[in-house]
Amino acid sequence: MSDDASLKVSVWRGAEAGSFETFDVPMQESQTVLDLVAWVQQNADPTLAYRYACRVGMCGSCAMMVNGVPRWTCRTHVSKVAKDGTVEIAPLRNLPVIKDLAVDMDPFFDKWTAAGGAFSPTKSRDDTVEPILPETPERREADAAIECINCAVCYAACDVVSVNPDYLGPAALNRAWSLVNDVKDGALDARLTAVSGAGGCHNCHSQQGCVAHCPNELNPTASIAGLKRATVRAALKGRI
Amino acid sequence: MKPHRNHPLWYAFALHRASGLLLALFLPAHFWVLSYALTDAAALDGFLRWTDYTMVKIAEFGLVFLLAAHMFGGLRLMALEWLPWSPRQKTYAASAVALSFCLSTLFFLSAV
Amino acid sequence: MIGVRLYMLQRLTALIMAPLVIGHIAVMIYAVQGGLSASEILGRTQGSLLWALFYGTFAVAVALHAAIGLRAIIHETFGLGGKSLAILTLGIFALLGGMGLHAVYAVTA
Amino acid sequence: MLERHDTDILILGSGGAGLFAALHAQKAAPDAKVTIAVKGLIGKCGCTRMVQGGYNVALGHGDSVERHFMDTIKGGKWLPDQDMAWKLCEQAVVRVRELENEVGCFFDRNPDGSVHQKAFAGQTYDRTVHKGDLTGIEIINRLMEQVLSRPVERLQEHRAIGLIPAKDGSGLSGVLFIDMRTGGFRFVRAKAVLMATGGGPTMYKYHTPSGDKTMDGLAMALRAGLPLRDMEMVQFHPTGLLAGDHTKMTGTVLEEGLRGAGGHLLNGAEQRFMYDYDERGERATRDIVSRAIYAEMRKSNASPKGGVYISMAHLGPEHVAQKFKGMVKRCADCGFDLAGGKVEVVPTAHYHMGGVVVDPDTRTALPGLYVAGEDAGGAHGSNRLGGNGVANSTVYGGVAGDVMGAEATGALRDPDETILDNEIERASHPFAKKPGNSHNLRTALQEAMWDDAGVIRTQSGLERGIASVHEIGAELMEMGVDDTTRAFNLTWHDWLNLRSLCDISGVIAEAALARENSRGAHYREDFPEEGDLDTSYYTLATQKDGTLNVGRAPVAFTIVKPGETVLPDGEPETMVAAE
Ligand SMILES: Cc1cc2nc3c(=O)[nH]c(=O)nc-3n(C[C@H](O)[C@H](O)[C@H](O)COP(=O)(O)OP(=O)(O)OC[C@H]3O[C@@H](n4cnc5c(N)ncnc54)[C@H](O)[C@@H]3O)c2cc1C
Ligand code: HEM
Ligand code: SF4
Ligand code: F3S
Ligand code: FES
Repeated sequence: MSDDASLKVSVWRGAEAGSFETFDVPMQESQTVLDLVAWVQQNADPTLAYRYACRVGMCGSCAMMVNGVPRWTCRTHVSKVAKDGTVEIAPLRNLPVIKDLAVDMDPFFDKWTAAGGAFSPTKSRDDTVEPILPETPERREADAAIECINCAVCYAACDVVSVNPDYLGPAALNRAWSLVNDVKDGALDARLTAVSGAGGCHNCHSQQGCVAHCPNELNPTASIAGLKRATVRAALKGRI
Repeated sequence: MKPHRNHPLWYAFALHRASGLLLALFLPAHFWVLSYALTDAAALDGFLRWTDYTMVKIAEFGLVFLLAAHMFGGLRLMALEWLPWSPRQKTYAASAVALSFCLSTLFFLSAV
Repeated sequence: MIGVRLYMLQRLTALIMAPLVIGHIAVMIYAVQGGLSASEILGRTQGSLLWALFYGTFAVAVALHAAIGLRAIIHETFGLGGKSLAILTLGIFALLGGMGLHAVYAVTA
Repeated sequence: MLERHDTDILILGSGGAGLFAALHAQKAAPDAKVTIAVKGLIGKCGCTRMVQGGYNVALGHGDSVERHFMDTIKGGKWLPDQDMAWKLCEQAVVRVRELENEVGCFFDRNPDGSVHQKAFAGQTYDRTVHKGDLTGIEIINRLMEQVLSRPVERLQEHRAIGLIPAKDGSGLSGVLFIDMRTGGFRFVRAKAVLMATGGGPTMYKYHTPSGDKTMDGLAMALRAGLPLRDMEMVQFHPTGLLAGDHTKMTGTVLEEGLRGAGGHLLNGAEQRFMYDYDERGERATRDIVSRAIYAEMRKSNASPKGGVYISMAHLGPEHVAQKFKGMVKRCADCGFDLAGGKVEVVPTAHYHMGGVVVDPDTRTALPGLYVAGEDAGGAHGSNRLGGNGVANSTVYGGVAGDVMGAEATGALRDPDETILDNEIERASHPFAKKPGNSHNLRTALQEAMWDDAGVIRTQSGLERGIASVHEIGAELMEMGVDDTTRAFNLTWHDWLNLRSLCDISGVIAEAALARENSRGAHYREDFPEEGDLDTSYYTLATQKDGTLNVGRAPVAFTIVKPGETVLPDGEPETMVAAE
C-alpha cells in the first residue's frame, strides 16, 4: 500500500442526535480501525471523542459499529472492513451515546450485576484453595464462558436488547451461566431467580448475533440455553 | 437490512417470527370458517370450493410452508435449548427450511 | 416479558403440537387429493371422539402457545408491558381458545 | 465551574490496587462512604487487566515465603525495601486464597485439582499462578463485579489532577478532578485517599501499558512535595510488537513464553545473535535480552522498521498456533503471521519500579494519603520479577483498604483554596494559548526518552535527554487546546497526559544520572558495574518550589544482608530444573 493512498472515514459526531462527518485518512500498512479514529482526533478534528485503553483486545473499551457491525476496533485491521476505500464508524448500538463514538456502558454493567454476575463465596481467605478437577463437565462449561472482556459487542448485536429494555443481554447471562457451573459459588437459586424475571434468559430468541460477533469466539447462546434448562429444572422442583 | 443482522441464524429467527405471527393471524379466520359447519354447511362448501382456484392453491402452499417452517424451526430451537450444543446451527436451520419446502411442495402437488 | 413459567408452557405446547401438526398436514395432503367437499370431511369427523380430542388438544395448545408468542412480539414491538400486556395475553388466549373449541365442536359434534 | 463533593474514603484508580482497596475499605469500615474515581471505566482501564503471565505466590510443596522473598531481593539486586518485599511475599499467599475463595477467580488447575503454577524467568521455583494467558482479565473482571455489586460510589471518567493539602497543613484535604464527560472541575474531600493510578512508563517510544496510564499520580505526588524513590528503574520487556509509528499496536507485548518455548531472535541479517551476549541465548532474563536487542539495533543490524525479528516457524507452525493461540490470533488480527513467518519486535517500556516512598502499611509522608500498586516504590528495588507486579498491586491495595478503613475516622479537612485555585489554573492553562498539535511533542518526548534515557544510558545521553525534556516541556506550555468544548475533550487530556509525562520523564532521567552504577533494569554504559552491594543506595527525588533534587539514601538491610539468605540451612539454591 502506498502512503499517498487515503481512506474516506465517516465518523459519527454528536450524541443521540448527530450526523456523520467524513475525513480523509492516510492509509498505512498495519492499521486498525482504532488507529483511524485516533488519527482523526490527533490530526483532523481535535474534538472527536472515543474510548480505548489496552489497545490489544483485553479491556473491551474500544468497541464501535464499523460499517454497521459491532467490533473491537483495536484489533480490527482496516483491510478487513474497508469497502471501496470507505469505512463508516459509529458508536456502539443499544447504549446511550455520551459523545461521538463514546457510549455510556453503565446500563450494560448494571445488568451484569442484576443477572447475579458477581460470585457469591462459600469460603474465606482463611481456607485453602479448593481442589477442582479441571475436566469435570461443570468446570468445562464454566471455562467455556469465562473469557469475556465485557466489550458489549454482543449486547450491540442483539435485537432483543434493542426492543426489550429489561433484557439482561447475552454477556450478563453468559456470566451468570459461568457462575451456575462454579462449584465454589453459593447463590445458585438466587441467580436462577435473577435470570428468570421480565428481562431474563427466557426472552432470548436465539438470534445468535452475539455468537456471530463476539470477538473472543464465546457462545452466549449456548450459555443462555444452559440457563433455560437450569431454571426449568429449578422451577419444576419448586426452588425458584 | 442492517449489517449486524446479516447472518443466516438471524434470518432463521426472522422466518420463525414471521411464520408464527402469520399463523396466529390466520388461525382465527380458519376457525371462523370451520364453525360454519355447524350453522351453514353450504357456506363451508362454498369456502372449500374456493380452494380450486390456483391462486388459492398457492396461498395454501404458502400456509403449509409457514406451518412446517415454524414447526421445524421450533423443533430446531428446542433442540438447541435442550440438547448438547452442536456447532452446526446453520446447517440445522437450512435443513429445517428445506424440509418445510419439501413438505409443502408435496402438499401442493397432491392438491393440483 | 417471558418468565420461566410462560417459557415452559410455550415449549410444552409446542412439543404437544408438533405431532399434531404433522398429523394435520398428512391429513390435508391425503384429503386434498381430488378436491374436498364439506360433506366428505364432516362425514369423517362428525361424531368421532378421536378427531374431537385431536383437534381439541390442538386448539387449546395453540391458544396458549400463540398467546405467549404474540405477547413477546407485542411487548417487543409496541413496548406494552405490565397489566395491560397480561390482560391482552389472556384475551388472545380466550379468543383463540374459544374460537378454536367452537370450530372443533362444529366439525366433530 | 467547580463542584464540591465529600466522601470518607476516596480511591484513585481501578486496577488491582484500587479495586482491592475498595473491597477491603468497605469491609473494614462498613459505615464509611467509599468512592472510587477513575480515569476510564471501572475495571476497564489500567494494566492489571493486561496481566498475561500470572501471579507469584509461594503455595508450599517445597516453595516458601522465604524463597519467594530471596528471589525478590536478588531479582531487585538488593535494592528492595525488605519489609515491603517480605509483606508482599507473605500476604500474596492470603491474597490468592482471597481471590479464589471470596472474589471468585478461578486459576488453572493441575489434573489432580490443585492450583497449577508455572515457571517465570529469574525465580528458583515454578510459582506463578495463572488463568491461561489472560490472568489479568480473570482477576479484574471478578474484582470489578464485586465492587459493582456493592454500594461503592463511582466517579467514572474522572481524572485526578491535583492532591490538595489541608489549609491548616494537617494533611491531605482531597483531590481535584476533571469530570471528563462534562469537562468541569470537581473537588472531592475525603478523610483518606488512596492513590493507585498505576504509574506507567508511557513516555518511551515503545511501551506496553494501557493508554490511560501517563504518570499522573507520580506527577501529582511530586507537586505535593512527596519523595519518590528508584525513579530511574524502568523495566523493558524485550519483545514488543513493532508495526510502525502510526499504530497503537506498536509496543504491545509478545509474550515471554515465545522465547521460553524456543523462539529465535534474528537480527536484520536474519541471523541469531543472543548467544553473542549470554550463554542462555534467547532464554536469558528480560534485561539482558533487551540490552542485546538494543545493541544489535545500534550496530545497524536492525530489521526494516528498526528492530529485530522473532521467528517461531522452526517449531512447526501448527504447534505454535496451538500452543500460543491467543498471541497468534492477535498477530493475525493485525496482519502478522507469528506461527509461520517472522514478526518484528523491539524492547518496550513495561513497568516502572520507582514510585512514592511509603511504609509497609501504604502510608506516605502526607497524612491522609496512601499509595499502593505501581505508584508506590520500594517493593521491587531495581527490577520486578515477572508475576510480582499483580501480586504487589493486589496485596498492597488490600492493605491500604484495611488501613484506611481503620484510620479514616477524624473530620474532613478544609482545603488550601490557593493551591486548589492554582491546580485549576494549571489544568486550564492550554485554553489560554493558541491551539497546536501536542501529538508531535509527545512523539518528540518519546524519541528523546527512548534514545537518551532508555535501555542503555550514559552521562552525556542523559544530559541531552534532560535538556530535551525541558525543551519539550517548555514548548508544551506555549501550545494550546481548542476551547470550543471541554466535554470529552481528548485533546485537552492529551495535553495533560503529556504534562505529567514531561514532569516524570525529567525525574527518571535525573535519577538515572544520579545512579552511577548498573543495577537491574538500570544500565549505565559508563558505569557497567553493579557497585558494592553492602553500601547499596537508592535514589530519592523531591521537588520543592519547582526545583528537583535527587539524592541517595542507603538501603536498610532489615531482614537479610548481601551474601546471606533467610532460607534454612541445606535448602537447595534453586528448585527449577536447568533447561
Ligand atoms: C501488558 C502487561 C502485562 C503484564 N503482565 C504481568 C504479569 O504477567 N504479572 C505481573 O505480576 N504483572 C504484570 N504486569 C504488571 C502489572 O499489570 C502491574 O504491575 C499492576 O497491574 C499494576 O496495578 P495497579 O493497580 O497499580 O495499576 P493499574 O492496574 O494500571 O491501574 C491504574 C488505574 O489508575 C487509573 N488512573 C490513572 N491515572 C489516573 C488519574 N489521573 N485519575 C484517576 N485514575 C487514574 C487508571 O485508569 C487505572 O484504572 C503487566 C503489565 C502490562 C502492561
Ligand atoms: C399453528 C400453530 C402455531 C402458531 C399460531 C404459533 C405461533 C407462534 C408465535 C406467534 C410465536 C412467537 C414468535 C416470536 O416470538 O418470534 C411462536 C413462537 C414459538 N413457536 Fe410457535 N406457533 C405454532 C406452532 C408451533 C409448533 C408446532 C412449534 C414446534 C413444534 C412451535 C414452536 C415455537 C417456539 C419454540 C417458539 C419460541 C420462539 C422464540 O422464543 O423465539 N410453534 N409461535
Ligand atoms: S460475550 Fe463476547 S462480545 Fe459479549 S461482552 Fe463478552 S467478549 Fe464481548
Ligand atoms: S443475539 Fe440476542 S436473542 Fe439471544 S442468542 Fe444472542 S442473546
Ligand atoms: S482498547 Fe482494549 S479492547 Fe480495544
